[in-house]
Amino acid sequence: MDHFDEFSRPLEYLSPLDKHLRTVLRKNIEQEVMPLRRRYDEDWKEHALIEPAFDRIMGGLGLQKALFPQEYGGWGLAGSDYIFRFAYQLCEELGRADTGMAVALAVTFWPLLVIHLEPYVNERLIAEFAPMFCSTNKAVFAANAMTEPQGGSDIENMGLLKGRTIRTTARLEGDQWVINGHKLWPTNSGGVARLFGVPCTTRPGSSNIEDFAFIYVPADAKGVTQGGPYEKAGMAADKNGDIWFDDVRVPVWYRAHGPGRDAEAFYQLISFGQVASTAFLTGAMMNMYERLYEFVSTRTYRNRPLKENEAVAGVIGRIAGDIDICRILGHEAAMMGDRRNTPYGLPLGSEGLVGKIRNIKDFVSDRAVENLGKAMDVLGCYGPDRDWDIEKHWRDIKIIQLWMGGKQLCQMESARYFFNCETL
Amino acid sequence: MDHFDEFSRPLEYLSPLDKHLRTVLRKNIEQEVMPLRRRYDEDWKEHALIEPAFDRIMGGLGLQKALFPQEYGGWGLAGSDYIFRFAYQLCEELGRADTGMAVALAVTFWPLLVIHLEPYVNERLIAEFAPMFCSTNKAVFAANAMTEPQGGSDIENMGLLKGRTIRTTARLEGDQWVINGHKLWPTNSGGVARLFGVPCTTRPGSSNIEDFAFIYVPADAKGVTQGGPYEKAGMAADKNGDIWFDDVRVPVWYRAHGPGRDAEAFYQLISFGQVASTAFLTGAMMNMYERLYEFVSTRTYRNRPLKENEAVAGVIGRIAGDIDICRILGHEAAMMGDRRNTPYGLPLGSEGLVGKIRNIKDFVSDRAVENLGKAMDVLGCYGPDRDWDIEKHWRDIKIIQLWMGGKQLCQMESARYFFNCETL
Amino acid sequence: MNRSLDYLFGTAVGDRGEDAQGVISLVRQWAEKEVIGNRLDYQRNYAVLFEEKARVLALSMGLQRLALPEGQGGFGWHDPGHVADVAAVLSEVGRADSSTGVLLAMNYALFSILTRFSEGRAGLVEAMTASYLDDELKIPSCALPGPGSMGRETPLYKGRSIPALVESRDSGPTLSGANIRPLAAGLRADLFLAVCADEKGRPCIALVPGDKPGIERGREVLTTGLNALANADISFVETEITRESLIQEPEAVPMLFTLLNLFLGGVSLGAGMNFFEILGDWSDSRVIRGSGPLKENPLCASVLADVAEEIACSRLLLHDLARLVSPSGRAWSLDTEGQYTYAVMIGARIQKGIMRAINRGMELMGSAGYAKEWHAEKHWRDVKTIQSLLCGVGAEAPVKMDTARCFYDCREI
Amino acid sequence: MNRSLDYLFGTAVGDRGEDAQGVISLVRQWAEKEVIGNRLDYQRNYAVLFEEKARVLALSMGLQRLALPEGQGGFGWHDPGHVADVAAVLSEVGRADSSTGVLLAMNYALFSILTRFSEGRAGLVEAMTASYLDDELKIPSCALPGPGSMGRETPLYKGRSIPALVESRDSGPTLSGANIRPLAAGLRADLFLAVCADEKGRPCIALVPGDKPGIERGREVLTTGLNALANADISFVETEITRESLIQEPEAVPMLFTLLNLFLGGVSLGAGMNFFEILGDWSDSRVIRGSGPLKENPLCASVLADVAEEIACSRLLLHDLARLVSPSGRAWSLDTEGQYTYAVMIGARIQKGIMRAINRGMELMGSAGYAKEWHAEKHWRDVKTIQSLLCGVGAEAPVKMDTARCFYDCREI
Repeated sequence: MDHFDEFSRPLEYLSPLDKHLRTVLRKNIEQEVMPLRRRYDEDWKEHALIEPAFDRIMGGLGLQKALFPQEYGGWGLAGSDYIFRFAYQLCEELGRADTGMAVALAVTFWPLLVIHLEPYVNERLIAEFAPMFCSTNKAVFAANAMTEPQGGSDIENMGLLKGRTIRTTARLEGDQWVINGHKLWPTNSGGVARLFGVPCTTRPGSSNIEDFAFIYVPADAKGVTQGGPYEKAGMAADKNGDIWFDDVRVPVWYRAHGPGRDAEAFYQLISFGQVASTAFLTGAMMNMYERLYEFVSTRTYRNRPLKENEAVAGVIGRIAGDIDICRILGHEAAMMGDRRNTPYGLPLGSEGLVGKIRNIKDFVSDRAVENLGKAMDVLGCYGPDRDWDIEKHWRDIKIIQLWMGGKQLCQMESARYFFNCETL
Repeated sequence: MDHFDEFSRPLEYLSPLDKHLRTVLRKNIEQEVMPLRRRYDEDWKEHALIEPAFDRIMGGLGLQKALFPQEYGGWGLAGSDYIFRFAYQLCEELGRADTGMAVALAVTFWPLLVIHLEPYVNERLIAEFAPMFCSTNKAVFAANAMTEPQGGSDIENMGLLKGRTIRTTARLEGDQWVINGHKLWPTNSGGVARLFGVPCTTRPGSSNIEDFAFIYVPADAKGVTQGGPYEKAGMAADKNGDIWFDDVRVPVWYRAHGPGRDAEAFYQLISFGQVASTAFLTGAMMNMYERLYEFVSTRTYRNRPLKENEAVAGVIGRIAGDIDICRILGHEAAMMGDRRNTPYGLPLGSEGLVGKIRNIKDFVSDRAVENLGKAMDVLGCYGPDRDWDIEKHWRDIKIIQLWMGGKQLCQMESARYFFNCETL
Repeated sequence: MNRSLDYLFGTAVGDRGEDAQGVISLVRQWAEKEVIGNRLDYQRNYAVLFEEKARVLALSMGLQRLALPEGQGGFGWHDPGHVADVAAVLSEVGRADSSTGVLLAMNYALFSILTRFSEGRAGLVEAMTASYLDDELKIPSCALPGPGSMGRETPLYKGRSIPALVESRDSGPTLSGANIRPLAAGLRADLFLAVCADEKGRPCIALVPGDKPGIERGREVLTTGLNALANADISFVETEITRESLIQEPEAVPMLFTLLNLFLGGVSLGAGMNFFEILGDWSDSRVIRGSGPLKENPLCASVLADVAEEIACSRLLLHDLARLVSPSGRAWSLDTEGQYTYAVMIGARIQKGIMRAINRGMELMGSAGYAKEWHAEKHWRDVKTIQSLLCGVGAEAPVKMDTARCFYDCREI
Repeated sequence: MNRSLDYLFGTAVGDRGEDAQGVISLVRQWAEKEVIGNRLDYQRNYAVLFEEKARVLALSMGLQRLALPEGQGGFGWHDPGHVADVAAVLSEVGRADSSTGVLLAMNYALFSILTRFSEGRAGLVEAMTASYLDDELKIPSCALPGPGSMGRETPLYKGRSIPALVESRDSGPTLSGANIRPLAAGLRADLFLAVCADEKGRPCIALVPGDKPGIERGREVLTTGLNALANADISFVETEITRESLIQEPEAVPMLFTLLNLFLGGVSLGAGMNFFEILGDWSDSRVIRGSGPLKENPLCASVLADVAEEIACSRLLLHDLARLVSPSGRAWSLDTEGQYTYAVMIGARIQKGIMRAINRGMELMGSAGYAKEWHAEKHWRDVKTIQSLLCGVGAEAPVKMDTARCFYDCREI
């Protein structure tokens, strides 16, 4: 194999943008991110090194505008039939360099998708938020303030819990929503985001999906308090912290779509997030392959290159083989999302699509955790050395396995689909 | 999920025949094979129950003619751009019922492909062999007499060994090839096949690919002796035995293509065999799912259906999830084969295609061995019970992991590709 | 091989008495001479030769008497002090034939339990012992809690359905239960150790002679392995048993699980060790790439290493488990529940380890591993069968629940 | 938790002397009081507090003297009879902080080897002992055979490249080798245990004081874990050492591997046990689905069970390994090669087991497992670092080759 891009992809699926975007993005990443990423860990709090890279990629290249319609200065991709595949390729390329940056960008799309994806389009909010993202060269972030202190994955477990456990409340007063609650851990919190999408309940304790509300809250609204970023094992480019909403008031039209439809539109995010997750992971693994390739070609066992020893080849062959498989599956997952509008596709919110995509994400996560760990071991005493980049990916990607409900929710949602379980 | 057919497939890849063929085949299999398969184990030597099913499916439905051009009474599929996908769907459907039957049918295609696949077409031999397969309602089998006693996987390791270890010799005498040698274990040996494809060497010990010859030998030629079938752990519908060639004479034109081209055409078989293998395995796993579904829905733990217990759901969800993944990968592998004629595809004999498909086959084999074993454990004391069919598949499919060079050759060929190893 | 099995896998000679060493040597001779030396015959004529060789071992060589009380003509290996030795003996048997091993394992579990709860059962113990001293191959069969069926609520043993119920009647305890699947040997069993629930739902063990009125046997079940121990579903239709035959002591059922995990671990380990030997022979004689022996190829060598490692570690863990259960070797003090938990946890791990070893080794043997001729495949089928039987139902899930309950104080799982 | 760690994971009290029990209790108090009780401080101010707490343990409490010869002021735990106790002590240290554990493990390996090969080295042993009795935290650093580099052929230790060469000169043995990566602590080490090859290519161990002329240290290497033990590449530029400091006895290098696998197994096990406790606290307090605690969800319980099982089995195997190495507890008699093979095989398995336990447990803890606040992630990084270091190079491949060589007589791999 001559290049990491030869890892398999379903070639018939590639989106029109694929080649061009990869070229531009890759060049920028190799200039702006790769040379500095080994120093990102110490930059977790300040983002002094990280911010300029974000500005270049999100603002400079304009990726943060990609969803918005062209009439608002965006690229109009939310309306294309390849938005999932676009997101996949973007996240894979970015993930190759730094999964933290990748998730910060992808999550900026996240709350915006709730008002962009047919048939859940909210023109008024699009028009309102477009300038924030489209009329600047600086990076602008959004965040999805989902998780609450009392139960990590519960909110995403919509299929079963239907929002029953949400404690963040939205109360209608006149033409304003009044929001109270405490969220934690969202990507792009810790002071980064300018706009929050906030899943909340209009009737605490209710299992009626109509009482679920998705409301936008500008980060500078009165009553929004953000804590500083958490210190983590890795993923320094992604800040996470606490957010408190204390009688925060936003206009009534900041609710995405209204009773029932909010939950439907929000639920679509889950699969988008899972597809992006597989892309982060595959990108990181592809970079691991590049670094591993160098190591096994230049370091020896029995005075011959490591890769020429059959036993070592067995180990690294399995690692590369898994990457090949994960990339195929990631593209297939993206295609499942893009098939939603075809007569033969599954709707984004269907149990089938959610279950299948969760399954793929779960699988790819496990492969990534396993193979990055194994690659560290191939490097032996150089495995824990930051200069080889593999340990960075190993630390960074572990959280991808854990987020969005983690392994166990993936397992439950796929089991529920495949075996028609009723009480899981 | 309402039906096992909902396991994911790249829907854009489905061949034109897909729906119709699956319907017809499935109906026949459910009538002719499923009801009797639990008694196949005892029928391993006689094939008294198995033969009529073969007659129905291969002769009656005419599947054995599929490769031959229409002018010879065939279906002309070898010339289509979906022969790999056709083979995949066929083998998956059959594998669901009985992987032994599936391999007997697929291997009948095997030696015939050497003279059918562009650009390696031998019109004279096609015309000569067509009547044998196309003008009967009885099942007619071919076999690929590859493996030799001294080194199981060596012949398939063409990339490295280039035929050096082959001991079966072909000597030209006048207008006849004289063949001598000892082969063992081919599918459809043990007295079943009417036609053998025989990889042999025109110069023993040579590593020159020009000295590799692929020669057809009718089973009733003088000097061909077949041993009885071996007794095996499973896969009773596939007979395997020894074949001795003792000064066997065939016409000079029974050599497939001549020096150099024989090896190229033969090498194409490897990937075809691997794609078929993934299909057998996926088919068997899909049937395992059906049976498992019944068990976990009707049997209990803590007096609730097994599938409603989260811990059990975690286990069976992973099993089903793996099937979903394997089916995607199997279709992708088939598509890799069918892409060979497109500008963007890899040639069948290329290191890339061979390595990637071997990797997928290796992966799917491991999943099948693991998951069928796990499914037996889910059934507990019913796991080893033939009535649940799962143990049958578990026994049957183990050989699929082992054949065609087994795991280790898969690992080496994929490592060789991914890491450009030179001495493996 | 240059190094002996005893060197490579250690026989813990230091811990073992001379008696034990003697029995082990004896059984090893039986295994080598009667079975391993005649594999092809044994395979081709399995049903007949199994019976013949098992009789030699159990009757002529006296292994049927191993766990019988000493005072009554047995060897007295029924007490917890002997569990390590019993497991070691069963390993030697398992090297030759797992069915024979499972048969003896059920026998030894039976007498271990019977003598442990002998108080008030002197008559029963004596009668049972006497019958096992006969010159007749005895076939006990265990029926454990396992899968339940939808619509039929049953009492539970740690989540597993208890298949039979016992009622106290004036005439004595009466057993009922339909279509119960024993572990093995149900078709010809002359005694069932059936776990059943009393009126309060408490698990207990009923010892039911196979010829009791009210026992119905279904047709023979065709199975993956352990083929010599023909199985069949059994139903108890108001089967009366004596009061002595009902073991209601709360420790009885956990102890049965503990012993079966330990003993069947021994059997599977033995099968794994013989597979190790078969693979060793094969990798010595097989050539790869027309040059050196297969074992000198590093990738093949790493598969061989996997096999060796799984077997070596399984053996160490089996020995550890025996020490945990045995008061003499006890590493630390565990109560019945602790012992039970370690037994099911390590038991499952040993079965998984041996299965992995065989599955990996077969990869190297290719079709030779699959042909009956090389005997590898029989070990593969037999151990897989034992593994599935020990799971109970739901794969390892119930064992995981047991483990979590003990280690993390879970209460509702 | 209702049950104590000692109950759940057994401390093999029966096998252990009172001395050992005393030291273990002492270290446990240190771990609880100095580190575990002050996790947040310890994390935020790691470099400083590590040093402070390590000094308390090593100097005030005397752990630095544990493996020093008894007659010279040490506790005398350098002999094979003490390896189980040493591993147990290191587990207690590892519960608190792996870096401290690794530091002591290298110290104990050093003195075990030094005293084992003390013949003709009385002066060296005495001097080294004296220096370790000082009130100064000593930092030894091991450099093992590992990856070689293309174009630079080196002598091999079982396939692994030996990074340094030693020449006999008139002035004494002289060491050369460039850019050698030690296991840990290379930056500040005051003594290197460097595996080197003599003129005939035979592996030996050179003990090189850190302040010797001719030692060059590279820049600090930033690493995944063991962050307190700042590492750096070292080069020996014609470094002269005394004849006594060169240990050429053929058993020395296998013994070093054996001890490191055992001792670092102990450290990682300790980290795993503390992770077990952290996870226990977490799964008690965390609610799932707005109702019961997480641990009562069967899927979560099965993850908890995996964690418990991996740790329990790793602990048993570690104890088994110690018995195999120790003449007193020896289960059966293995020569140096046999001990070496079991050590690297079980050593790798223990590291893998603990990593699996932590990785699985983190799945349950979600982001809490990833935040520094909960300390789980530190164990994860530290143990992963130890695992990678012990691999040497090529992941487990070299260990597999060692295993196949011993169990299947492979010669060329």
